[in-house]
Amino acid sequence: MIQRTEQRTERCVHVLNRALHQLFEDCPDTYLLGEDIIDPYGGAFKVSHGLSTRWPDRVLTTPISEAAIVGIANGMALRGMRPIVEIMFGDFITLCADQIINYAAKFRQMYNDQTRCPVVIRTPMGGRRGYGPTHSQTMERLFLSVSDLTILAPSHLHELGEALIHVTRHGAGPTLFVENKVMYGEFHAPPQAGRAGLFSCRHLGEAPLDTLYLSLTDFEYSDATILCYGGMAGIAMQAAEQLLLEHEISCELLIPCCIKPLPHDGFAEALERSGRLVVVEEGPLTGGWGAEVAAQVQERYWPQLRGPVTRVAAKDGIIPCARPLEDMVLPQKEDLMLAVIRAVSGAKVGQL
Amino acid sequence: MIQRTEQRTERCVHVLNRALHQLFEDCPDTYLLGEDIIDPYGGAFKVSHGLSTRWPDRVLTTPISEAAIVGIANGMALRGMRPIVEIMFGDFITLCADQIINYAAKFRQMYNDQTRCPVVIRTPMGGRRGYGPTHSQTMERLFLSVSDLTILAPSHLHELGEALIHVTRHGAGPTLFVENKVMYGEFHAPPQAGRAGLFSCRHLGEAPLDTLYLSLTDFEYSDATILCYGGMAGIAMQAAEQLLLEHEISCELLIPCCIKPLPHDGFAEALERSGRLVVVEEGPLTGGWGAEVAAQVQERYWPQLRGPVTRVAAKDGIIPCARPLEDMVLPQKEDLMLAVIRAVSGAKVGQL
Amino acid sequence: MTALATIELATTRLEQFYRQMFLIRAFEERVLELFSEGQLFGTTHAYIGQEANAVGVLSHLGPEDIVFSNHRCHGHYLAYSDDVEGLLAEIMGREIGMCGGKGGSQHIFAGNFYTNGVLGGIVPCATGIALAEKYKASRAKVAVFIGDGSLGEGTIYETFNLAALWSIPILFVIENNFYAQSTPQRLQLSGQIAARPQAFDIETVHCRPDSVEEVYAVAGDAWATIEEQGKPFCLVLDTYRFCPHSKGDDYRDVAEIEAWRSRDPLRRLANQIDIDTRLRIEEQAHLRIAQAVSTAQAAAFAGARAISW
Amino acid sequence: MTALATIELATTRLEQFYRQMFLIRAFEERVLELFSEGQLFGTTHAYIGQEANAVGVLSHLGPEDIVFSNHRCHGHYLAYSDDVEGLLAEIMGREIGMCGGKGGSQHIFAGNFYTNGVLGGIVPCATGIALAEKYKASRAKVAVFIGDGSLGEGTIYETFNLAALWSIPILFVIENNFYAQSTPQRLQLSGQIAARPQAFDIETVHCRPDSVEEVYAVAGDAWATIEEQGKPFCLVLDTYRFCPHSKGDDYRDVAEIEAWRSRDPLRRLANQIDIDTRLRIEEQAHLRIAQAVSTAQAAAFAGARAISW
Ligand SMILES: Cc1ncc(C[n+]2csc(CCOP(=O)(O)OP(=O)(O)O)c2C)c(N)n1
Ligand SMILES: Cc1ncc(C[n+]2csc(CCOP(=O)(O)OP(=O)(O)O)c2C)c(N)n1
Ligand SMILES: [Mg+2]
Ligand SMILES: [Mg+2]
Repeated sequence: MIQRTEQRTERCVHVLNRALHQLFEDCPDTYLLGEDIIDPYGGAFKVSHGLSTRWPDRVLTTPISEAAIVGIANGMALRGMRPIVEIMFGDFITLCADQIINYAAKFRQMYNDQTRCPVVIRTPMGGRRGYGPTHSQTMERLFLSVSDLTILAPSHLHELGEALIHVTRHGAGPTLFVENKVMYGEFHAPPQAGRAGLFSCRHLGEAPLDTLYLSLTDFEYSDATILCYGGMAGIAMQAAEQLLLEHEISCELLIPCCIKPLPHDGFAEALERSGRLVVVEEGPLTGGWGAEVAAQVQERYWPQLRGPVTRVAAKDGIIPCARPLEDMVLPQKEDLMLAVIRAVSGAKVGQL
Repeated sequence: MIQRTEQRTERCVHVLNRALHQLFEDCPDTYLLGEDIIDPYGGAFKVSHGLSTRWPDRVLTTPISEAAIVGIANGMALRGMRPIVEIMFGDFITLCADQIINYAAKFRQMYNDQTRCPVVIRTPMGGRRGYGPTHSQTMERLFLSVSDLTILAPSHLHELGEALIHVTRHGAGPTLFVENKVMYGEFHAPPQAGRAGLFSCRHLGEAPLDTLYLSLTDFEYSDATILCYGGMAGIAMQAAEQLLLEHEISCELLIPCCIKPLPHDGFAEALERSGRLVVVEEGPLTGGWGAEVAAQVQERYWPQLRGPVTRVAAKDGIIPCARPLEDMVLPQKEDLMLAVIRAVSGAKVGQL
Repeated sequence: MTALATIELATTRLEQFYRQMFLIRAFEERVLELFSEGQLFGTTHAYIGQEANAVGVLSHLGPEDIVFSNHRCHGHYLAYSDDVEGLLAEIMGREIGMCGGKGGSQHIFAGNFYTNGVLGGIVPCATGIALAEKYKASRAKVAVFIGDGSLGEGTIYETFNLAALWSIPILFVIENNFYAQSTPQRLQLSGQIAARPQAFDIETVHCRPDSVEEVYAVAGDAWATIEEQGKPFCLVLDTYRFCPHSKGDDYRDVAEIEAWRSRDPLRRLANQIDIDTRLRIEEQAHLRIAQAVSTAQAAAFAGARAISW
Repeated sequence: MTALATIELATTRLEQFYRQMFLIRAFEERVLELFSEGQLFGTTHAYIGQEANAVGVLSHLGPEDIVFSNHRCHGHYLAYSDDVEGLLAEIMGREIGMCGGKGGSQHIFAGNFYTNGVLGGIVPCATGIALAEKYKASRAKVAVFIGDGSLGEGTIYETFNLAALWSIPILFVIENNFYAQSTPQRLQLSGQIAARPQAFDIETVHCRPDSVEEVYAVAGDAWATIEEQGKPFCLVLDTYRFCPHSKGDDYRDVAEIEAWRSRDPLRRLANQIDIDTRLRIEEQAHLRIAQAVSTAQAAAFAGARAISW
């Protein structure tokens, strides 16, 4: 396979951990609440490691009470603090749905813009670790329709630590900060001097929540645009490389850090060039992020489109424990490649 | 205005009430659980009126414990019963999200198809009653991505009582049964002899969960297809009538009873004729039902489409209490008419 | 302080209590009338009969102190803020309402006063507020009002556990009016209310006060204990609402209602106050409410101008 | 029954207990080994040290009785079903697992045995099952296993309230092993555990059994009370796990672990059983497990064929 050039110095989990340390140092109003987050354990995925040793009063390890923890953080945020909640697995965010939807995300508007509730909820999402149906889900899709809630889901290419710091310090409302589980272990690979591996890279929108725009052909030619986020970024890059090498199909990638509200940065240019969009996400197909993306894109960029927006996602249904089953359910590089090939050749599903 | 011809004999709330009585009579495994559902009160919206007097042991009025009630009903359903839960306001379904998503909708698949959890969750949704930000929402959109969950949201034109009976007796998995609040007070107006008011009507798919296909021009001509459900059906019919009379725009309506999984009945024919789809829903625009509809439709019916699928929905944000504010936020007949006119004239937003 | 001064102070306080309680009662009665007259839209939950709780508990508070209330919040808000005008305009959907007509009856906010119409979830929010104030060392008092029916919500127990574990100074006020909407307590509550916070090691006092002074006294002790110990405290107050749950039907036993009415703390207090003062207070209340109604009626409906949020 | 017969029965029962407890211990140790060997994927929560609870409580049950368990479910499942083969294959992701490899370690189902890996929510589900069986008059016993840490979840209190209100015959077994993952009890639990169900009027017994016979005895009383009174019952069993929470790190005090290990009910029971019998039992267990591993290893991975659901 292709040799990658990015620096392999630090894993994403460590970047996030550093960001938390930085935040705690710089911003005395920052608190972290969550289950099993204090040292020596330092969190189920170790993101909070070392924090409680330095700031024992600001790292609150909690009972297993997802709803109350978020509620308490909401209250703190209402009073000017900058609380961060860690939900141990994203799957459990169902338990705090009421506090997110009917509390955090409603306060500002229903109180007529007289208050703010800038709570940050960090949580790992995603599968590929064999954790099974209740510990592998990609749940951010459930909150795409919640007004006033921002959803960030950085990839290993983003300045994810900066993003976390930014939103915690400056967020005007509640934020769901999605950390892909596989990404934790990946090397942090922010683009350097306009390059991300074999790709040329542009930064669109404002850092650190910028969208990354990647091309293998220096933004000269594009058969299809791939839109993805979080844990799918690496897979999408591999797919794009292989599509170019093996199929002579040139894809550009758009990788937003913020998935809600959906930033349109780069959409016009990319679609002007390619006329085709393939959205890929790790969550299930129906009712996913890709649905909203497809709806917006076909409505706004209709004249540019040469074919329908297509979606690549997990198969609807549970995420099974057994590895081969899990692999069949979650979207793989091959699924994305096939979708791009179909889109480019204009072939219908089943014809290829 | 136009004189309507349908029989105005029974309000929808009464139809649902009769259905529950019928169910309890015919199916001894049916139980109803919910807050304030017993006589003489008979439920906040009176849907369960009279039930507890006849079947005191099978109507379980509960404490204010939405999560536990759904959990208990899940357990009953696992053991072969046919429980129905009433959640007093759909807004509170956030509190039972975990029981719906990580329990009811997972059992069958994660237990390898060895069990079933056919629980029915009935709940009123929607605004236009001045109940404000936490009692007016349209929340079914939050569950569109939940595999194995069926969502029914009949309109006053559907055999809504039959639909409730059917899904309670024969549902293979969990069902969310959405009852629009305004619909409760509307007269039940099922099409009679192929007519629904001024519209010709066809029934597509299997009764009682059929999709209604309505035309003002006997399915001969159509400038645009309007897809809607539940409480928007009446508004869409008025819009269609007015569009024809005042703007000579002919619309066909597709009104499914089942909104998830999305039945495609009639889509091919309707889009073949009109080439344009306007989806309208009472919930907010972003991440709503219309997103999934638009994604599917543009993907599957691309060749038939003359323009993008457009969406009419509530403005993203809270539903305010004050009537004029609420009216501004929720989708009105005029919003739909404007969207159709724009779609037909190919005009961009803002140009009309 | 001389004995006379003490008596005078006490008299003034009773008058003050009466002023507040009567204002709430008259306000709620007027709101229900406005509903029947079709001047209001939506729903409302009146506080009639429970006024002594709000006044007794909140008279210990200043504007820097914090209250989180629920669906039945008008009494708490008036006892806390005396803002008849803002509240009435809000309920009437006017732009000049304290939430610009967006919140309406159950979602109000002003200063340090919060409410939400979804039961249960207010409790962790309020507790988070108290935690924030603890960290800030602001010494602000924090109270949250919980109905007996709301004790069905699990989040409350999650919060009891956390408040006790983390020694969060907050007053949980459980207003035990024996009903949750149409449901009598025996159909929705097992065991004894006080045992619940106690099971989480929260000091709890359960009483059936006959008067606002009694509420004021137990609440005073509660606030003092919180101040002293820096821990949560729970006050369970038996009470009764004389009005229907919201606007609608009321199937409670008439004799039961009458029995409670005969113990009405407002009436009891009225008898302790000299008649002239009383009439003056009542007249003033009616006048303020009437003026607030007129002002609201004259004001623009929220939404007359474009919304922005 | 003659005294001799009683003693014999007792001996047989002790042997039976030992057979079950040893099987669980050996099974869990083998599973942890398989993990270290890289033969397993995902995660697992071993029951090592807590075997007496599952065996003592569930030995009263037949196959028609119902159990709802949690993330730490292997011991409960084996005590209930003795299905070493199905469970191991499931954990190893094989098609022949009792859930076809879909559920894995924490989501298993067979017959009348259920689990779910999301804490808390199993409690209302189990209670609903018990309610259904009550309506059916099936007389099936229903048990749900809850960890002490899971008592943080509010749904459990909602359910306590409902179970007591509706007289739902169910046994809540709280396995109090003093930790929730890495968190010691003092950081996550306020008050006394037993006071919590008691606050909802649920009869509760809290004990620190030294042996499986003791668990068996208190559980027998609990089942009898449930049968007799048709109400919920709560059994709090102090216990300890000798293994890490899941596969990983364990920061508990070594002396604490050793203190509990010296009370290991399995070792205690071993000493009560004659050495030949014991060795035979242990050999058989190892053999069964080894065979189950071989069978699973030889079987197809789930997903080798197309999925259908
Ligand atoms: C989560 C939730 N469930 C149900 C309701 C509907 N509801 C509003 S008030 C009420 C009864 C509340 O009873 P209680 O807590 O005793 O307060 P009270 O009305 O007696 O003051 C109910 C069920 C709600 N607002 N929120
Ligand atoms: C809702 C939810 N929150 C968090 C977790 C993660 N988790 C799994 S086991 C566990 C600790 C459980 O402790 P306890 O209930 O005491 O059971 P034990 O592990 O001690 O047997 C946690 C936090 C979960 N599975 N579900
Ligand atoms: Mg009450
Ligand atoms: Mg434990």
